[in-house]
Amino acid sequence: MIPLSWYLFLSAALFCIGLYGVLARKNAIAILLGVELMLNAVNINLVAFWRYLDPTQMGGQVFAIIVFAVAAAEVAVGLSLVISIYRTRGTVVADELDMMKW
Amino acid sequence: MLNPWMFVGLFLIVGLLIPVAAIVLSALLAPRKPNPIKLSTYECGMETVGDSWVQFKAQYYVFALVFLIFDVETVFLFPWALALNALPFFAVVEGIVFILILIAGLSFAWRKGMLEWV
Amino acid sequence: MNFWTDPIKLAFDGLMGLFSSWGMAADAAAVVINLLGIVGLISAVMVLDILLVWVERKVVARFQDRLGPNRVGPWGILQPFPDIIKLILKEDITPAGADKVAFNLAPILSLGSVLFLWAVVPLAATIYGVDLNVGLLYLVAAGAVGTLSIIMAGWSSNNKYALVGAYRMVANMISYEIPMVVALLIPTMLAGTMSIKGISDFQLEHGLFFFLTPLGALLFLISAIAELGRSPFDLNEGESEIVAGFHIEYSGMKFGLFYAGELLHAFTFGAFVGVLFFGGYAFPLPWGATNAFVAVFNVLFKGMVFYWVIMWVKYTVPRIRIDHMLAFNWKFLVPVSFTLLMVTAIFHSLLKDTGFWPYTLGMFLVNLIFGWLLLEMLRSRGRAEREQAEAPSTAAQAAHH
Amino acid sequence: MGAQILFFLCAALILISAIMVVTVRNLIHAALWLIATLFGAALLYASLDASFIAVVQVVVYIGAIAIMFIFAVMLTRRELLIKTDQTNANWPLALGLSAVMLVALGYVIGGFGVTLNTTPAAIPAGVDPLTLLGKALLAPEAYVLPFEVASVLLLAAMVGAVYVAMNKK
Repeated sequence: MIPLSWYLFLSAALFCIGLYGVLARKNAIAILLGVELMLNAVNINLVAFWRYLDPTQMGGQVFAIIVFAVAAAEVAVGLSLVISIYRTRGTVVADELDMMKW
Repeated sequence: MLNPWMFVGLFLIVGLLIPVAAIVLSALLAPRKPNPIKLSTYECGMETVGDSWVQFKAQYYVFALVFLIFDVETVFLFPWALALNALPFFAVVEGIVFILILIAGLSFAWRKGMLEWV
Repeated sequence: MNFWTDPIKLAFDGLMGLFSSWGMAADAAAVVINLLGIVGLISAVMVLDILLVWVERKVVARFQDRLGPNRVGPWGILQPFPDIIKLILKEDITPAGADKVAFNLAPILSLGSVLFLWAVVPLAATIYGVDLNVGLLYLVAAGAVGTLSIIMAGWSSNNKYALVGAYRMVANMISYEIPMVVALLIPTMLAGTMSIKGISDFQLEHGLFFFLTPLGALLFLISAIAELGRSPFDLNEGESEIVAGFHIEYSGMKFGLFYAGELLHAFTFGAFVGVLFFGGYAFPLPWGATNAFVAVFNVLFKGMVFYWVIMWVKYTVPRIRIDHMLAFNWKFLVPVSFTLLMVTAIFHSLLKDTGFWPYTLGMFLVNLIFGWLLLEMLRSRGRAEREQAEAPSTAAQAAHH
Repeated sequence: MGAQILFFLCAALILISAIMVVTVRNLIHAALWLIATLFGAALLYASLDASFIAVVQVVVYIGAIAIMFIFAVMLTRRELLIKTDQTNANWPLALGLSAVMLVALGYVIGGFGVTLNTTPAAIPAGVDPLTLLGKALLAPEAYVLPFEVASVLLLAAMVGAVYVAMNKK
């Protein structure tokens, strides 16, 4: 059978890939894609723990569902911000958005 | 019997392989004589101007946004509908509160004129 | 174990015996037999699909006072076969500048997303692909794959018309997904299960869901038509503005896959209306509950009936404009569907313990009153708008005289 | 054995497509690779008997979130035409940080050692996790508050997003 730690390693790897995407990407939309990967890593953890610890306690699945809601909210607001910025500044490169330096 | 999800997995594989087989069969049997005119983009005989990345109406995006929120919320209603028979009437009230919050969002979007196609 | 009640089990046991006599492990044999079953089911569905091409052409011809295909075979029923041979032998053109992988993947996913649905259709008490406990959401998930295939096709074609067509189609599909999901919530609530087979079986004992929620069935049918992108919601293929829509650059077999997918999708949704709201496999012929062959006939018959209804709508109603399409969904269907869901939830909880007749009649009555109120509201609203529209012109006329 | 092969296939699908998401240049391709990642995760959930989470993953992520991403990329298309690098100047630092993070997480998880289960817990006969989920989401002593708050969160997100996206100078 598959030990629980395999799922944890998988989710850790996915989280780190997402982190790299968030830190290294120029485009704001690509940064949001990285955030999605990180949220999914969290969900894999939650579901694996639910299954391996006590499937009659639904906490893991409920939290996974809340993460879906958070991901949807994050995408909705994040992408709207990106589009709004694109309209006013004509760019979605995160590095060029430095108006609030001080 | 097989685990239902194993069955679904097999079904997905076969369901994708059949269209692939159709395309492969066609690729093996059909002629292939490309030329630049044939491969050009079909735009009613006009010369194609620029690339196809036309800027489309932001309204599509706004509708997708409203859809995203509603999709997530209606999907959350499935466990509610499922467990309704086994729960007291209070559960119905909880679900209705949930739906009313949803409808409040819809009426906000309506008021703001987001649902207009301008 | 009877041949008439459970032919699948009989075939399964027979093959199992055969394979184990060859020395195959039981697990591996089960997988192989299931695989054979899947291939059999999908092949049957594809044969049905080929037949649908003929049905569609023949019916549209009758609607338009033509004869339709009538040369190849009796009543032209063999016409689809030359069509298929033609599609296979046609040159397949991938336009320059297309994104090759996405371009080729799109038609595969498009037909695949429809074929996936047949995994959960209960054809009889004993003949079904799989009894998923989240069957209804699986249906919605397969629809999501279909949406994805359309946006992939539109984007990868490198054609402005294709892109615009894909946007319209996707806006249409995602908008009408909301009322469809709500319409699916109602049978879930009534039966207390999301499994499609469970809902089908439930109606065997408790009566057709059509009588409990006629408006829900209507809502599902309307949003299914929209989801299919069929007229009056076929904005993706306005010939005068965007030519053929998202599949404009597809030719040969790939176009054929989109076409086959669309027809099969319509029939499949027809079958789902039958299964979810009209008693599954045991209606209209009640022997369907025990006889597997009658049951399959029942399901396919109802699928054909509702497919015919969808075609009837398609060839009668003109195309609507995109702003009307979106307004009809978001300003009418979505609020109505949520209100209907709340009303159904309240009355279902109040009435469910009152016995069969009070429950059924009560639910039906509630739906009737709801529908009547809705029509009254629409009528008064329509009158108000008409008066508003006519008022300035009459004033202007009066001033003129 | 079969379950392990399945796990490795899913893991390979998830990780390879995740790497493509963060490295590929064309953002539409990145979004399509994201869909592959999410689908792999859905397969994983299905193999963990979390049917509801698996289908919701497909419906919400692939059917809605991925579509939103593709729409947003198309709206901001000018950036796509730039054929320059899509990574910023800090990418080696980011890579190093992620690698350190991975090693640290791996160390922590490895440190759990024997305290982690090696086999899934048994689901008691006659218990349907799906019904339990519905009851847990609605029971006042369990998760009814998060359930309603999620609805309010989504409402707030919609109001905010609409306000930001619609604002016309």
